[in-house]
Amino acid sequence: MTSLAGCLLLSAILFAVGLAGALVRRSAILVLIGIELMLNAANLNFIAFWRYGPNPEALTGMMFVIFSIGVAAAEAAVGLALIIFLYRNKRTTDIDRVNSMRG
Amino acid sequence: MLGEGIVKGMMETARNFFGSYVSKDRLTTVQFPEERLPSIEATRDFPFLVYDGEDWQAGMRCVACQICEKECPPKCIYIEKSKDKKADAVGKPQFYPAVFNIDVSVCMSCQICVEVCPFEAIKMDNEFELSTDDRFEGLLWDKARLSKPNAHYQNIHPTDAAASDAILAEEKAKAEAKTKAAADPKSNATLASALQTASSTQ
Amino acid sequence: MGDAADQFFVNLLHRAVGTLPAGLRPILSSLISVVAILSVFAFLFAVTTVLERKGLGRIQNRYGPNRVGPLGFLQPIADGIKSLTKEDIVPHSADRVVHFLAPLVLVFAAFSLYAVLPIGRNMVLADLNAGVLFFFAVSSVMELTIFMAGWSSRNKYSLLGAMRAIAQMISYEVPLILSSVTVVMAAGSLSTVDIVEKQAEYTGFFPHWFVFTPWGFAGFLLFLIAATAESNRSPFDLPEGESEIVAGYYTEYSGFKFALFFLGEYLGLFAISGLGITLFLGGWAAPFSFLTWVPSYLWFFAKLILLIALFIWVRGTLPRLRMDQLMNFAWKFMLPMALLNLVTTAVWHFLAQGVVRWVVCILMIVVAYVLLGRSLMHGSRLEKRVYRFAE
Amino acid sequence: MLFSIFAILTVAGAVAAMSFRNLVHSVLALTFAFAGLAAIYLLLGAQFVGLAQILVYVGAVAILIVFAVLLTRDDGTAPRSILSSSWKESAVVVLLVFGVLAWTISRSLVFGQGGGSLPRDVSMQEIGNALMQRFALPLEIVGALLTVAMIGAVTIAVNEKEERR
Repeated sequence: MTSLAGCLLLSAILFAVGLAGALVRRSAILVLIGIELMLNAANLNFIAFWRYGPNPEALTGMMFVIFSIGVAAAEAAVGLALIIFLYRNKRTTDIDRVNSMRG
Repeated sequence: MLGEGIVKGMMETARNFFGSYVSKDRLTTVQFPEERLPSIEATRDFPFLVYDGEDWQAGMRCVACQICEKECPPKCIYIEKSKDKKADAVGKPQFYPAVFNIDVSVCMSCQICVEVCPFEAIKMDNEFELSTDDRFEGLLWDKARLSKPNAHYQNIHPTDAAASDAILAEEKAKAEAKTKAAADPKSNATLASALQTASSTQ
Repeated sequence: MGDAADQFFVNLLHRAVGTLPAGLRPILSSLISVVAILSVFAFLFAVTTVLERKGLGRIQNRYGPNRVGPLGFLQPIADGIKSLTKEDIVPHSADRVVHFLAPLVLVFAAFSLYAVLPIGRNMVLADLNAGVLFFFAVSSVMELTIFMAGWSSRNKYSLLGAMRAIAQMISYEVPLILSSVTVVMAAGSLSTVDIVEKQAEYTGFFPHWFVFTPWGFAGFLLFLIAATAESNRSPFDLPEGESEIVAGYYTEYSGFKFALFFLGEYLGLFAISGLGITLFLGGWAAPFSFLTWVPSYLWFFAKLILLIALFIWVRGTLPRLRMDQLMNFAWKFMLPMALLNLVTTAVWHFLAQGVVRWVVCILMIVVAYVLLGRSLMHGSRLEKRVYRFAE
Repeated sequence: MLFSIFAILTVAGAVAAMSFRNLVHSVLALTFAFAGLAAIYLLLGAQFVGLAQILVYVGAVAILIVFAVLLTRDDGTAPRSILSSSWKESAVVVLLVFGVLAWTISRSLVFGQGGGSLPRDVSMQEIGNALMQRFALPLEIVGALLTVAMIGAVTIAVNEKEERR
């Protein structure tokens, strides 16, 4: 059932799973993983709309995904640097225990 | 410049590679079962029992004194004394080993049995190809497997064999002199001089 | 006549597939090709293990294996039987699933690398539009399998080896890709088939291989060094440095799984050599125009075997690097050199044909090489070492 | 058909990644999900994106996360539960979000509509030309962003020594 609706449904499921991981789990690294998954769900939407959209020749959706992948790499690097910084200061990556404003 | 050393090294290994096909003396490997290095005299592997003469049972020097059995660090020697006696190399009636076993899978070739033997009966061999597919019976050597003639000993360790023969000859001479002195009390002086020479040669 | 020999296997495949019902043809055609690639390169792996041991032996003035079969060439069969009959030991606290998956995924990834390598004219499994990208994407999966192996073994040495391997492979992936990008720029295509066809032309009898240009030569050397590091071969064999960390990430592997790792490593080496041949050495193209009658796949394999021999030669010569030397070399020499090589390629592309562009490009590369080499060596004392106590 | 298989595998990988207790297992499941997504991209005719997905996510992001997992070992005093303290509220939010998304998709015009005709394969040249001409500015901006992010990541992660001084 390769269709736009199928892609959108898959993307919605992935987004929900990623959101669940980011909100429900207590590990900061898992939060980051969840965010990566949500980003991928969005990418899938772009590709699906590019593929089934009215004007696939324009390549706009595909370009957006290419840039989004590049940005995701940067995002992961910064996010993990933050997590490592957090770990250095607090000796934990548990977001429930990182609840003070002063670092 | 960067990379110079790499090129130099590569040339060196290339020279080795091709040289090994051209000049045979580069290859120091001795391809063992077909080619062998001559055994050097100092080689010592596992012990064996020396016998004199032709018959290994009659000529066995071992008198089953069991010193080696007691001294052996890994306890690989097992001896059972005989009930009867037979004449030894010197001619004195002695016990002989009814059973003499060495477990060469346990033996560590320390040579202590050789050092402690007062009868020059156990010596080190140079045999080293001992692999067998039976690790229990095949590596437990009995009296028959262990006995080798004195000629073999003279062959593999000529210097040591000569020394050991000299000791035995002297003991024999001493014993003969003793019996002679016992028969003829007047020759006590000869016995004394014989003892003196014996101690000086030792 | 030459063409018939050249296309022999292609025609054979068409003939064989032609007898089948039309619906099955594409699947069966690729299935047969996959089986052919598997068997050919697995056989090459077996031969290479013997040749490598013999070659290393000769370099060290030894014979090498010469007992099993004629001249020792049945040694791989003996080794295979041995590794198959060995006990498969999994450490008690190991992560069993990941431990089991790692070698399988590695070998699978290594084999799928061959999908985009044109091993002869019209002899490529999948002519992907982005073939070179596919190659690098799949080879990046191999890094993950190495981590899986090292982590799941629950062994200090395994984890250290895996970490070393990943650090090394990420560092050298950058110059590897950048040096390949020069070829992509020059050929104007990411498809391996197109790249080879661009090189299968001749001026007089001289081929248009990319290695015979200043940037191509520099790129080839960079590619070769980075490929050595990517396939964890000496002098970049720190991840499995047996004198330091036992056997690195496959310390806890035994029997058939170890053999799979071994296979995966060699397949990775062949694949990356094949990519080097495709990108720089003209793929299946003959070295001279008057030799084009020789079947194309023979040229590919001749080049492959020459490159493997070079790798063996290097292994027999160079000692292992230290970790800091490895990293310095990657980031302070390889990376800037690859970037400057990119610039040189662009300059080459935009200068008119003639002597001028040769001179300019050679100058650019030589100056960059000398300066970067100086700065890399700067601070390291290279005078004759004085031994205070050992003389 | 193939799409459903890959979709199921991807979702399974994602769910597994979110529910494993061991973070390294999570990352491995995540790479599986990424690979599944890459396969879906290939199915949809976006070859370049699919391969870039594998190269970046499996080859770089997953390795990065793995390094972070190994560098941040918890001290063992963490509570046994892997769920955060506010998980009930979060679960409601997640269900709400999914409900809204699913409702929107089901009510939209595209639902139940068959797949369109597959556009011809996009060649690398087209992508390259688009990147260099129409999308040159975004490309430059992404390049600048990556540089800034790299420098930022390094400065965040490396200033330990300065603090100790």
